[in-house]
Amino acid sequence: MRKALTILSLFIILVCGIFSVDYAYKDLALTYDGRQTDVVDLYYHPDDYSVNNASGVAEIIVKENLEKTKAANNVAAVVFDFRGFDTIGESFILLTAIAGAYVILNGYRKPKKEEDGGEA
Amino acid sequence: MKMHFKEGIHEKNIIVRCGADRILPFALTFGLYIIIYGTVSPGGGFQGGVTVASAILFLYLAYGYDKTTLTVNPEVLRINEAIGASIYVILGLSGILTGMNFCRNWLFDNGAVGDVISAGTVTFMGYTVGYKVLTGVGFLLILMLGLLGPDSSDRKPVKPQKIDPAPAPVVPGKDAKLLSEIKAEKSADTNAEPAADNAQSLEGKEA
Amino acid sequence: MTIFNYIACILLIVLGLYAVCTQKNLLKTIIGLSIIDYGVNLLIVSTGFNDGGSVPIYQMSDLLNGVSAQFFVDPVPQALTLTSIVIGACVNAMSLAIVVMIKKKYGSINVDDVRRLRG
Amino acid sequence: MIQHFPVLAVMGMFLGAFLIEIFGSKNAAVRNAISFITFTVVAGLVYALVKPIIIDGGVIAYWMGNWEPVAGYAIGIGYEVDALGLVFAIIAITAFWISNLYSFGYMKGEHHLGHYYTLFMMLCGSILGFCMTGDLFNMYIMVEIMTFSAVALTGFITEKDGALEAALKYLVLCSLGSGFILTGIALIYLQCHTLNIAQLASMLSGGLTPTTLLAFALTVAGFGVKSFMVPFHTPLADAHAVAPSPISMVLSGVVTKAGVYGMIRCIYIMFRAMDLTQMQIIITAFGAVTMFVGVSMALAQHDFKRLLAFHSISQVGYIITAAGLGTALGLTGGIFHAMNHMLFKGLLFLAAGAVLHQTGGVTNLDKLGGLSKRMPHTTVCFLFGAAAISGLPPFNGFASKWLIYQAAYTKAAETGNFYYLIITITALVVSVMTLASFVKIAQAVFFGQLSEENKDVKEAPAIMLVPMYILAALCLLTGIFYRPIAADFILPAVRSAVDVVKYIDVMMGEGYAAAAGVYNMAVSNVMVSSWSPIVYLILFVTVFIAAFIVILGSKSDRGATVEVDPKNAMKHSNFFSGEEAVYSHVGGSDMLWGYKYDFKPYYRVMEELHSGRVTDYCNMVVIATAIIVVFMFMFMR
Repeated sequence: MRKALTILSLFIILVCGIFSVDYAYKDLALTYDGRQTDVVDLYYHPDDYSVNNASGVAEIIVKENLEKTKAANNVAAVVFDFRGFDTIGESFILLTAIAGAYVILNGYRKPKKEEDGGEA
Repeated sequence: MKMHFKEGIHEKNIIVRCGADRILPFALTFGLYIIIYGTVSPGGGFQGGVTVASAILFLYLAYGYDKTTLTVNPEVLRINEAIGASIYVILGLSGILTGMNFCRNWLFDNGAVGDVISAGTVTFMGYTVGYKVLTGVGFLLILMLGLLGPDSSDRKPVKPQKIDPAPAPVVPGKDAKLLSEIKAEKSADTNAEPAADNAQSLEGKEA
Repeated sequence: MTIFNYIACILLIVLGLYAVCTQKNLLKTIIGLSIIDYGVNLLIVSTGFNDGGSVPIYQMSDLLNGVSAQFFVDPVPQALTLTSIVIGACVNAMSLAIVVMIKKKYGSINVDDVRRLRG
Repeated sequence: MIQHFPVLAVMGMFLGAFLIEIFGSKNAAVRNAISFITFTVVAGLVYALVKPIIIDGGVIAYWMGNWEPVAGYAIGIGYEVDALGLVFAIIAITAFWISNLYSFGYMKGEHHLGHYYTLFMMLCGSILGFCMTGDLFNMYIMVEIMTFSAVALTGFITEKDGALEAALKYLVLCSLGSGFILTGIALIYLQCHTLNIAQLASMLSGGLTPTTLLAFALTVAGFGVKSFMVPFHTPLADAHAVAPSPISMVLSGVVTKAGVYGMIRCIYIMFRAMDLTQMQIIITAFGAVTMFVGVSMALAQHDFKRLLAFHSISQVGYIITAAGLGTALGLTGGIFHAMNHMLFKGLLFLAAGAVLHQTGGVTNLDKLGGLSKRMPHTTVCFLFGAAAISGLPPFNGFASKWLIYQAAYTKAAETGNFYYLIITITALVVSVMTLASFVKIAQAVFFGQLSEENKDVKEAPAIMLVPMYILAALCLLTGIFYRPIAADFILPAVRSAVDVVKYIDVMMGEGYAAAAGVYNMAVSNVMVSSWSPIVYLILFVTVFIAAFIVILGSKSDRGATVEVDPKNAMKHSNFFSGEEAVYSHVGGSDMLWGYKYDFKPYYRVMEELHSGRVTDYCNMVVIATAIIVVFMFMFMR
């Protein structure tokens, strides 16, 4: 009974998911359609490209990155500057997880020299 | 299902040790390169940090757990991770100190595009994250490697570990007693370990 | 081509849910969680895909020669994926730590044995 | 300067956590000083925001790194603190401040205490950040920090039986929830190409496409997992039973509220779906089921803290129901109840922790009893909390529950829908059952017979009593002055939850919402809490039923014939004939056994559902998610 319900639910999620991503693929615009933006041209003539009719966040970021952050790597610019606050949170997650693992494992195993090493 | 985490590394193998010796400098250099050139090429703090931290794995494979922990003090790693995180926060706060908002890239105008430090705080944040991740992941690796058993050179006979079997599932019968009541009775004994005694002994351990 | 990407994402997510829901071994439960995570990561990366785009990095050789007519793919989902990957690794680290300790304490990692709290 | 306060509060909390990690792992005094100073400073920063935001009705928009919107797109991460977020942040920081004070006494002598405070402060900082952020992905990150630190703190005392198991269940279920939320975020980005909540609110207004429908369903399910509504509630009950008491307090008082806050933010502001009848029905249905299942499971429990855990699930059900009604009055009741629940449930958990701490780890109700003679202060505090949670008049629980009943009843009267009447009656019945359950606890723990082992239990130390008395005083004060608090503190939050246009305009620039064609929801604006006689009558009947059940329960206990074991017959006989009286402890937890006997089929099903297996719980999550998805796809298109 429970198993059948679970399989049914998974099937429902699968069907609904495929339905919605199918819609997304067919009917939605690309999140960033860069075909009008030749990046070398953008590098030399940034003023030719206006951001006023942007179709998304990414277009503005790509067009404004060079003047505003001067980072050649757009992903690094997004990670550390445009969305730098997320990266702060991300590194905090790492610290939290490590502290949590430390607590749960009851500390790391001491090397043999200190004699009482024992259980981890 | 059998789990082998009672057995540690066999450290006698000279091929592994020589290989690790040769690969280790390259791994470190490559990781540091990924961190340092994060703003101009693929990569960045996280990726490079993890690559550098993999040095711990090489050390472990070649020399075993004890020598690894003697080489790289886990306590130092743990504290340095928090220091790295603090530096990141302070870099963010420096934006406020210069009169802008938090996380402001107030240094961005120093150099041409393509220079390593052209991107201002982006670069330094990348380095900080790299530092934080290499210490953090290194510490995590030591933490996890510590679960493996003692190294093969000085392995003692492993005592059979005491297994505390879980209570068998109880099928509710016809009597009025609910499952939770039975459970409560069973867990009552295990629940009642005195916290005070525990605390005393643990206090000693901490200090 | 990316429609297969999207469908694969949903399939991976559902597969992970299936593993979490049916597997009795706690390690397999964690593997299921990881599979869900990979599915979501694939979904996010596919979001920014654009046929023919290059990596969103200014390549110095191209810039100095000033020739190539290339365009970037969306950099934002890549940044999000980086974050998401780290989170997935953290989930793995913590859950594996817990499972190791459960194995030590309970002597088993079968879900039927790890059920002292119930009712 | 004031606009920096939110980010300074969050980052100050994290910085304090790192300082403890660096300096405080050895020295207890340094550790306690750092944590106390950090919590006090951050609380000051948060309270300083009350003046500009709640009293003056402003909204602080703060762009990280000065990345202000370009061409109508929010390219950076923004903090947006409106009254709704600030009220939840104040709830959080108050609970954490008190819990931190209590931890000094309670956690003394545990090992790895440096990490305890680090994780504790990470939890606090993440919840503050969660309440103040205006960015969807940042919200997800904060949820993740919250999950990890909560998991680690749940399993903190690893020696305790079942701690690791509870932590694992918590982690697995919450990771599923996070996965749902992240999938929803990816789908929303696919549709809208942005991640700012204010901008999404303006973009999602023009009806839902299949993509955003799935995203909506998954986000609601994900935040449902985070708020532990039934059927996602199972890990919470386990976690409370094994976590240290200060952690139980913040888990039930703040972490579940964070989930509710995420849900309100998502439904009211981001998708603006709360004026749809279908949405109201599904949310109130989940809320009502949560209320009922929580309290009925609580009646059958034998563990002090596990019982309280089921009560906190039940009270979260109240909040979800109230928020799901979609009226201003309902939301007022819901947020007010969220605040009150933090106060009284925190008080109850702290009292339970004091009992646990002083008796050496006993939480089984059968083993306790008669502690009022030994721990009078704890007993007084507990009775305050019990009266508040059961909704007795001078306390705060009464005020907020009253608002919720009234909102549900008004909704039923307005729409003429029989369904809302059922919701009202469920809420009343649940309140009665709550009272019955607390009579049972009071009898089993504080009154009744003092057991042999607890003969020389002492009163809890002052450092633990002070937080309890603070909370007890707050319970009484918010109950007496409920009207100004509801009108001046909660009502601005409700207004900001309903006023989407202002939320968008502050963040994205004046006139943005009008350009996008966003209007405010049609939410009925009945705000005056009047004393309707019919509702009063219902309350009277309820109290009568409560008294009846209590009397019945206690009578049946006393009048039951006991099968006497021949070996022990001596001590039950009237004449001891020179024999010394043998001590036998009478457990107090079976006071309601008659009720349980009558509802045996129901409890058998519940036992099946709460089987303790992770897989079964995951099945429940998946099935409930599928129900939400199907509901959305069928009725919301």
